Amino acid sequence: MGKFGYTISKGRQIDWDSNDRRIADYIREREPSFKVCIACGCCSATCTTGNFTGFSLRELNILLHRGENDKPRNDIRKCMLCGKCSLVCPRGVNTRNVVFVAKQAFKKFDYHAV
Amino acid sequence: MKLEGKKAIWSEYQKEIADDHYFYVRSCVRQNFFPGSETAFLKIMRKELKKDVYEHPCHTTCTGIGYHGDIVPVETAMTVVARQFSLMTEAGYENLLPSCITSFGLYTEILDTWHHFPEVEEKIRKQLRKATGREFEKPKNLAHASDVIFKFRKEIAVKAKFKLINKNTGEPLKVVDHIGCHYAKMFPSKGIGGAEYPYVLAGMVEEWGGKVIDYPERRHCCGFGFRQYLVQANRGFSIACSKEKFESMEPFKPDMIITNCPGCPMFLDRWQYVINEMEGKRYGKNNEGIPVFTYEEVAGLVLGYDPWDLGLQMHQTDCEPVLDKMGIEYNPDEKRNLSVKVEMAKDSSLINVR
Amino acid sequence: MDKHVVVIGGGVAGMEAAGQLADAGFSVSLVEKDSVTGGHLNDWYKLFPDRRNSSEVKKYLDSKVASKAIRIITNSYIEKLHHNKNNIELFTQEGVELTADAVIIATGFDLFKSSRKEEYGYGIYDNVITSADLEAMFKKGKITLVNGKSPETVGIVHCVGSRDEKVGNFYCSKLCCVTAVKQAIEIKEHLSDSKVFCFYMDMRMGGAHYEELYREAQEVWGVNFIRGKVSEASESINNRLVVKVEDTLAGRPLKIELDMLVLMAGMEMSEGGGRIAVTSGLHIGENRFFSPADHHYANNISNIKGVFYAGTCTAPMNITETISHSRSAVAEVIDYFRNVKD
Amino acid sequence: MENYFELLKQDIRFEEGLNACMNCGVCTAICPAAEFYNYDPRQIVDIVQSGDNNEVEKLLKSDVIWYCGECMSCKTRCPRGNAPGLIIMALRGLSQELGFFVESEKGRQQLAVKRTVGQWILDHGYCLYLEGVGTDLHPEQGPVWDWIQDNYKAVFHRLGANYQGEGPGILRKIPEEAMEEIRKIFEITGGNRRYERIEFYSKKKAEELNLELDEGIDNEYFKHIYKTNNGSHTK
Repeated sequence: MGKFGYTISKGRQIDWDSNDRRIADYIREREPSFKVCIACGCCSATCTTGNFTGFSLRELNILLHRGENDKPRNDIRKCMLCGKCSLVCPRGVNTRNVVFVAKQAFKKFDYHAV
Repeated sequence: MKLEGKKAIWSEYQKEIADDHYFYVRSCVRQNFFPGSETAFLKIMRKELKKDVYEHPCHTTCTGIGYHGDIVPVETAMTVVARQFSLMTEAGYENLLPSCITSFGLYTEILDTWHHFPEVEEKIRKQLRKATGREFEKPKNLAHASDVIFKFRKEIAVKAKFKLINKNTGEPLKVVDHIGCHYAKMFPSKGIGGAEYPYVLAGMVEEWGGKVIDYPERRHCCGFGFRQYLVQANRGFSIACSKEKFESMEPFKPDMIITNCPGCPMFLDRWQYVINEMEGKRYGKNNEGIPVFTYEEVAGLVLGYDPWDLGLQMHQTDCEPVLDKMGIEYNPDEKRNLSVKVEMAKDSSLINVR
Repeated sequence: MDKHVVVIGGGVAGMEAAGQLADAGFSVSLVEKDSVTGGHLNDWYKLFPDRRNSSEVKKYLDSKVASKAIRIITNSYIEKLHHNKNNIELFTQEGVELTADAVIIATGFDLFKSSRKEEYGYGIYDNVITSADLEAMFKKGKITLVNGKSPETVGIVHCVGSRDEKVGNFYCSKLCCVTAVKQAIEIKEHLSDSKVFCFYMDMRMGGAHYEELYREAQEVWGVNFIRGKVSEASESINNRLVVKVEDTLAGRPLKIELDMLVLMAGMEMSEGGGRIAVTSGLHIGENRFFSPADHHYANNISNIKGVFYAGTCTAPMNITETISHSRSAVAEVIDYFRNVKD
Repeated sequence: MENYFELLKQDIRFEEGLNACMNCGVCTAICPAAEFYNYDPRQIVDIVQSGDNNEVEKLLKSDVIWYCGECMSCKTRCPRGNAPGLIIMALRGLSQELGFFVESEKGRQQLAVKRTVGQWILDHGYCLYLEGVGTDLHPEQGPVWDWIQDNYKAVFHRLGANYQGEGPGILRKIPEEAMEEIRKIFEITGGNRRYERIEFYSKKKAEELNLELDEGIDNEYFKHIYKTNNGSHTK
């Protein structure tokens, strides 16, 4: 804090140009249905884990596409892979497999949960 | 960048600015941090331009900082402002000339609210009557002090002793303008040039020989944010905003910053010092900082006023690099030398004459 | 059946109406302000959602107005009209008087003037263009920046001049979303390595096959969709555009630098339509388009006897809807003649 | 529980600031506070327009309503003519009226604003007061400010000020009759009530936190609210 008693705040904008989107690219390649999400939220609404923990697959999808990987890499552990989300997706996204592949991607690119 | 596009917008936002007989209301921040600017303003208006500018000794703060710090309720602020109107009416004036952007914004907001909700105006009239016995007329014309300098920018250029030109290279100085949020963001039609490309300072800079440079964070707030600066725990936000602006303008290599609002120049000036203290980062050529000026200071320099009469010694970031570029002579020994006796208080420009 | 009908406006609506009137046996004067007919169709390259060439529709319309019963008057516009006993008198800008037994107004729309959304910098920042400018580039077969290079990143801004109280347009122009998606795909077709971003508030893909096109843009072309209205654009030292938007689905502000920004200009009542409305006392709605007698069952009928509306002079419409609306206008004219005594 | 929506509607700024929001995010996109604080003005407007009393009460007691800097950049851009900044002002007013402000770290700071700016307005007629702004509380004012304060008479005199003098001029002493009028205005229009509410609830909170709070700014509670930042407000 030094003599001033505060530090300069860091921005919390999503900075597209400096973000790392390798995780999303990896998933898009291996589970192409990941691309057609329209963020309707059906998956999150039906998600058992989400009802208890605030885990949101909709949010995870958005954040990964933006290259905001920190929250997803922590949250993804909460998914129980029950697959209920896949049943309700109006765009036919294989959401369960998205989670699978995302876990692989985090491992591959050495993103560890904190 | 196509200047014609901006010119088209500028031509759409022309506001009416009274020609003479102004009722001047001072700025709390200006008086404390840039007293030389208000002194220079009156000197320019009264001596150079021969205008009638009247200051009532009984006028007070508009409470703007308290209002936007949320400790002063809106009706209180309105009634205090109504009292200023009453002083103006009592003195026989109808053109209100605030020296402060927060005040200008507050006056504009209040007049707009009264326009849309006449019952509120009636209530405030009653309250003012009850508290003070006063009545008032609303101003016929409301112009910020910078609007008036803008209006007379050409007359000032005619009298100019210096230009915003680097005398060594002959190139115009590169000037960043910072407008102050409450000038036009709330009511774009009340600002010269509107909210997106304000022309009020750009017009002065152009007229006096400089070149205005646009940069991505031009519209960003300086970060004052009222309570955000006023309380130490929040200042990390305040400084982050200014830093964002410096980082954004730096690649354009500006020679100076010109400001519209009383508070912004203080913050843009001081935060450069703090960023250097905290992070060892200095902006500007040769790490000498980017000098920050009020528009009155710039007008004063153009007119050949002594930099130390304008109060440039009150800046934390040194202004000398700009003085050197403009070819303004100054006595470095005099900057912080308090034994120099200049009887400014007897200056006739500081006295109300009607 | 020696009735004469004046059709004002030679765009899609006017051409279709003229053709149908001629088919029905009437003589027609088609008044067009430009030197050629076709209206906005001349400015578009490929049409949504099937991306067929606009010239194919133009060809159909040209064949419709080739009838001998149609007199095409170009470089003229109608300044004023009024009902006079049994017919309608119209005056061109040059004071020429036309007489008609009925009139179809098909004055269409103007594209919103994007420079009015000052914060997007159209006309100021070099590489901010409109959807119409981009179509012109498609026609030429090359998408270029001011410096002659191809853009690597392109942003598309939805709702420019639509759903926006600030510019006085509360309504949705309805077709900009699908135009954005179509253009995003075409950019990818031209520049396969480019990255394209659509900034939208809602994806209003209401027409036949529109939603499918949206899905194709995501699935096949990898277009990025970010839900948020662009707040401002500015120019960086490298002549790139710094765009600020909220990614509302992430609930955080987002900042991105782009080479090019394309503004999806909305539709407004045309200048010519607005003028006739004022001079002739035709009713307009809050959206400033002509306001027909009833939006459900009489949306070709004006408040002046014998004067009818066709196409986008009453509301934003796509080509399919415009042609249908023109045909129903012709049906109203026929009905009108049937009920009017000579 | 009170109907907060009805109370908010009594604030003219709420009437001016809230039309139907369509959640486009144009405000958040350029909001300086949203850039640095965990803050989203769009969501505030959405909560308020939902009329959900519980959610509004949460807001009134939270840090979230205290992040806005009232720059009003949001007003320029909103396609529905809303002004989230004005809605925030109405929320802050109500939070202080009901005493909810002391439930959040940022809200508690209102006492600090009241005892500085608020006091200067009533004592001197200015929002800022030269002698009150020192580098102890404002270290960022830097060495130049120390020099100015050490020599303020000479510095201000040279620059044409009329420091504490009679008649017009910079930092003149505002005549007592004028100050009387200002105080009377505060009394009649709710200014004093606002001040008293801030004091009353802050004193209660200070007791609860077991921090000493007497008059002025030289006390534990003032220092606590002035300096505390638990770090949860930013990324």
